[in-house]
Amino acid sequence: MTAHEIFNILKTKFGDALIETKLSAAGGSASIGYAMQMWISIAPDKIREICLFLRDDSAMQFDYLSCLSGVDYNNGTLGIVYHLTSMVYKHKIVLKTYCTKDNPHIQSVSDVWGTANWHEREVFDLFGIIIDGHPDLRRILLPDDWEGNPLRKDYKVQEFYHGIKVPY
Amino acid sequence: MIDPTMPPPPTLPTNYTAKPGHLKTSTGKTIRTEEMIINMGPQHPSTHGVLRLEIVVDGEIIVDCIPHIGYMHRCFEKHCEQMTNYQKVIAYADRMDYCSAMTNEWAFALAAEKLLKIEVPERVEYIRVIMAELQRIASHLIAVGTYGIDSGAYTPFLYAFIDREKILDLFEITCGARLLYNYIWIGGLSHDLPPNFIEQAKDFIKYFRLRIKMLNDLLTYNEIFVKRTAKVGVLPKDVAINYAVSGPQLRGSGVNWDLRRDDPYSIYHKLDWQPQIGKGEMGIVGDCWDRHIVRMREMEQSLNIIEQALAALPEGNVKAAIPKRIRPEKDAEIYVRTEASRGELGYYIISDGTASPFRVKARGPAFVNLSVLPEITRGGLIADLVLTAGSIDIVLSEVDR
Amino acid sequence: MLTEFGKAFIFILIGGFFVTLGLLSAWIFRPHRPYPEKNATYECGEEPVGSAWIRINVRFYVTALIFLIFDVEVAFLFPWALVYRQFGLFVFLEMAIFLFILFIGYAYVWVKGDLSWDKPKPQIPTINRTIIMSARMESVTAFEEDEDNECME
Amino acid sequence: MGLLDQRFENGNVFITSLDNLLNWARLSSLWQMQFGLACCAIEMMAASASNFDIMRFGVIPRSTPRQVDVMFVAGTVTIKMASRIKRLYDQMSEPRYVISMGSCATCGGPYWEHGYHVLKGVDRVIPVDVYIPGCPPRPEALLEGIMKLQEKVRRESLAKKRAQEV
Repeated sequence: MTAHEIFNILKTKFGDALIETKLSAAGGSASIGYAMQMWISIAPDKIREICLFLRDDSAMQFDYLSCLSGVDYNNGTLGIVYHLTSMVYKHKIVLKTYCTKDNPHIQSVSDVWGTANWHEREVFDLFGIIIDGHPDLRRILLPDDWEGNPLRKDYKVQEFYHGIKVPY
Repeated sequence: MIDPTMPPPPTLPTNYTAKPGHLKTSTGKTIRTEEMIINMGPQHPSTHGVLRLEIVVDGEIIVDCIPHIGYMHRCFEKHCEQMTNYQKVIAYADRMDYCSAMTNEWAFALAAEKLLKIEVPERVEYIRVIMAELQRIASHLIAVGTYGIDSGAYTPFLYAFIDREKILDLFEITCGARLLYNYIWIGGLSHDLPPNFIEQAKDFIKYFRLRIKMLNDLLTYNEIFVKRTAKVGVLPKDVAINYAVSGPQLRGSGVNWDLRRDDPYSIYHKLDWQPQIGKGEMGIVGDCWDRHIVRMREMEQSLNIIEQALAALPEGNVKAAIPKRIRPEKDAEIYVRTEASRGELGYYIISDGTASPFRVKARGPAFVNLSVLPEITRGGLIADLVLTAGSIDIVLSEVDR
Repeated sequence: MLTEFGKAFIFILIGGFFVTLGLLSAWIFRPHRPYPEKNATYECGEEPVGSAWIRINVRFYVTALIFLIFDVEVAFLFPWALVYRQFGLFVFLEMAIFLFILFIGYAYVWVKGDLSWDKPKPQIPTINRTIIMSARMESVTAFEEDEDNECME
Repeated sequence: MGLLDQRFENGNVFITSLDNLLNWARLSSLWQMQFGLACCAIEMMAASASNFDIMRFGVIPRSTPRQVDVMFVAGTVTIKMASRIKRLYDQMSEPRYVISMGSCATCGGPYWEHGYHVLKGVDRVIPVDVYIPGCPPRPEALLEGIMKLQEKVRRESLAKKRAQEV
């Protein structure tokens, strides 16, 4: 099932939730066969509902969350990109959600896919996006009392951490 | 007589309410036992690196296991954003999973090539497959060797590392390094194969086929090893899929999923090989023994792949025509995933038109495979936790990136 | 003339001498600079969590006691095993009775269940949404079934 | 109680012959702390496997810091790990030595510039005796590092002039 059909099904079912899509396959050339830049962007408070539908609908069955990555778009918006795969039908889709830097709240999908638990904790740790509904939201990679979120574009390294000089 | 000066035993920290274990005495009265929190901390012989497992233990039975990671977080993604050229990131991709550096380089190079929409010559594809499969064998040898030590047998470690040294000699004559090669570049390779590579590789294949059988007899079908690993750390099929586990751990749970065949890249479709899945021969499908036997059989498959690739190695140069300063188009983004030794290794690259990537997200298989560890060790013994963590075959710098 | 016991005594003396020599010289030469961080309990490099002073299960203690009993029993067997051949059947029967009595004790402990260590009962994880999962499982397993018979062995 | 430790101002005939004996005993049985951090740990494992066989030098991996003489810091020390390394070093029994294996442990290595979470050199936390360059250093380089440490241990003395460890 190609991204267009998935998008149409989602359009009919969740009309308003879909904000913006980029389905033109302009980027991907046939030989490389990768659907470049085909993604669907979704409102942050609807993401869990749509993911649950995508996973459990018998025609879609996106049961494999391949990769969940946080992105800082450097213009005041943060975002999470979900790369989903179906092991049954082997089709792929990319979902995106955005949130602003001063209100970084996105719904959690950790009860839809178990792997999202650690991925979302990493996004919270490195980007500072607060994931609502996450069972155990704390820093996963950095020590708990680390200042700032390193992967943001405007991150400044702290001078000392417990008396240890951090920069070179 | 209780010594009055002895301080009263401190109570457990508040977030752990001690669920009373029970022991029924002959008179029917139950004696309440408390739980102890033990750290299998960053420095531990069997955590394969700096992983800290905080275990809540009732006697020897594990009540809960909380992994703490981040002791090897080396800021890989921040480095990618600071690099002034895409080629420079490959040296860091090596160090992300140092046990199978070749497959890491290949994954990033593949992602960058697809972003730039360039094709590499046929000879490069074949050499990359040969190198990646050799690296898969070397990585599985580390996994099998250390798994032998986890279950108490020291000799398989020594045998596995002797064979691994032979593979490292092959790598050394091609790219000069033993562990981190910087060999697969975007658009081709850094060097062509040396003249004596093909014979040396063929000798290795002949030599290693017998050694796999010997390793199997030494460790895999050893009665003690089977007793210790069968029916331990069972990961059912749908839990594995829900936790997006990948690689030998997923195939060990009986899911027939291998990215080299199900999301085909490079020339794997031209070669004849079969992904190996666990069938629960010695216990339940998805136990530690299944994960181990999948790795052992995968090594045989890799030998077949190398043999076929060596036979069909075409001539040609090893560098595609790529611009000196790589600049993908603005807002191009791509997620490419490959089958590394530990599972699905994917790179999500967003480019903003300049020479340094805007955002690189590395999806490490070991990070995801480790997240399932608390689920499969509850109720088991501490000794089983050591074996289950070993069977997942984690590399901490890929877990923490 | 040294008796047998005399030889044994000299043997013990020499053994004792070497042991004390080793310990004494180590005690004299090794540096001794304690400080609080060095004396902290070692817990894999982490701050020790919780305390070891907790009420653990009583079976560890019971098993230790049972071991002690049978260890002492074996201690009695050794001298007997050296000399019973010279004293004929009576001494042999006497030891047999002694062993039998202990065997009854062993049977009692076994039946009482004090020897039964608690077996691990690993909880195999499941995904809690079974309803939807079943719809998914048929298709996935169906998908895998035809895959299985296709691949080798 | 360390009766002879640091009792004399300068060596005399009794001390120097004793030094040779003690130093020879200590340098030929340097027990290693069994823990590796990153890529250098794989090279350390390759060094302790049969091709390079680190045990010829008497270097045996031990798991607890109490029974350990030398600590190989093999790999990148991150800031989160720094306090643990300090604690492990403190819990080692005297006389103790540290070999900083690889450029990550020596000065932060390839992560020196943008590695916000990487400690730029383990000598900011614990005193280091031998530095081994390389990323990762070959097993032969590790063996040479051990030989360098053995030379250092050979020159030690019980007399007071030994630098007082802070």
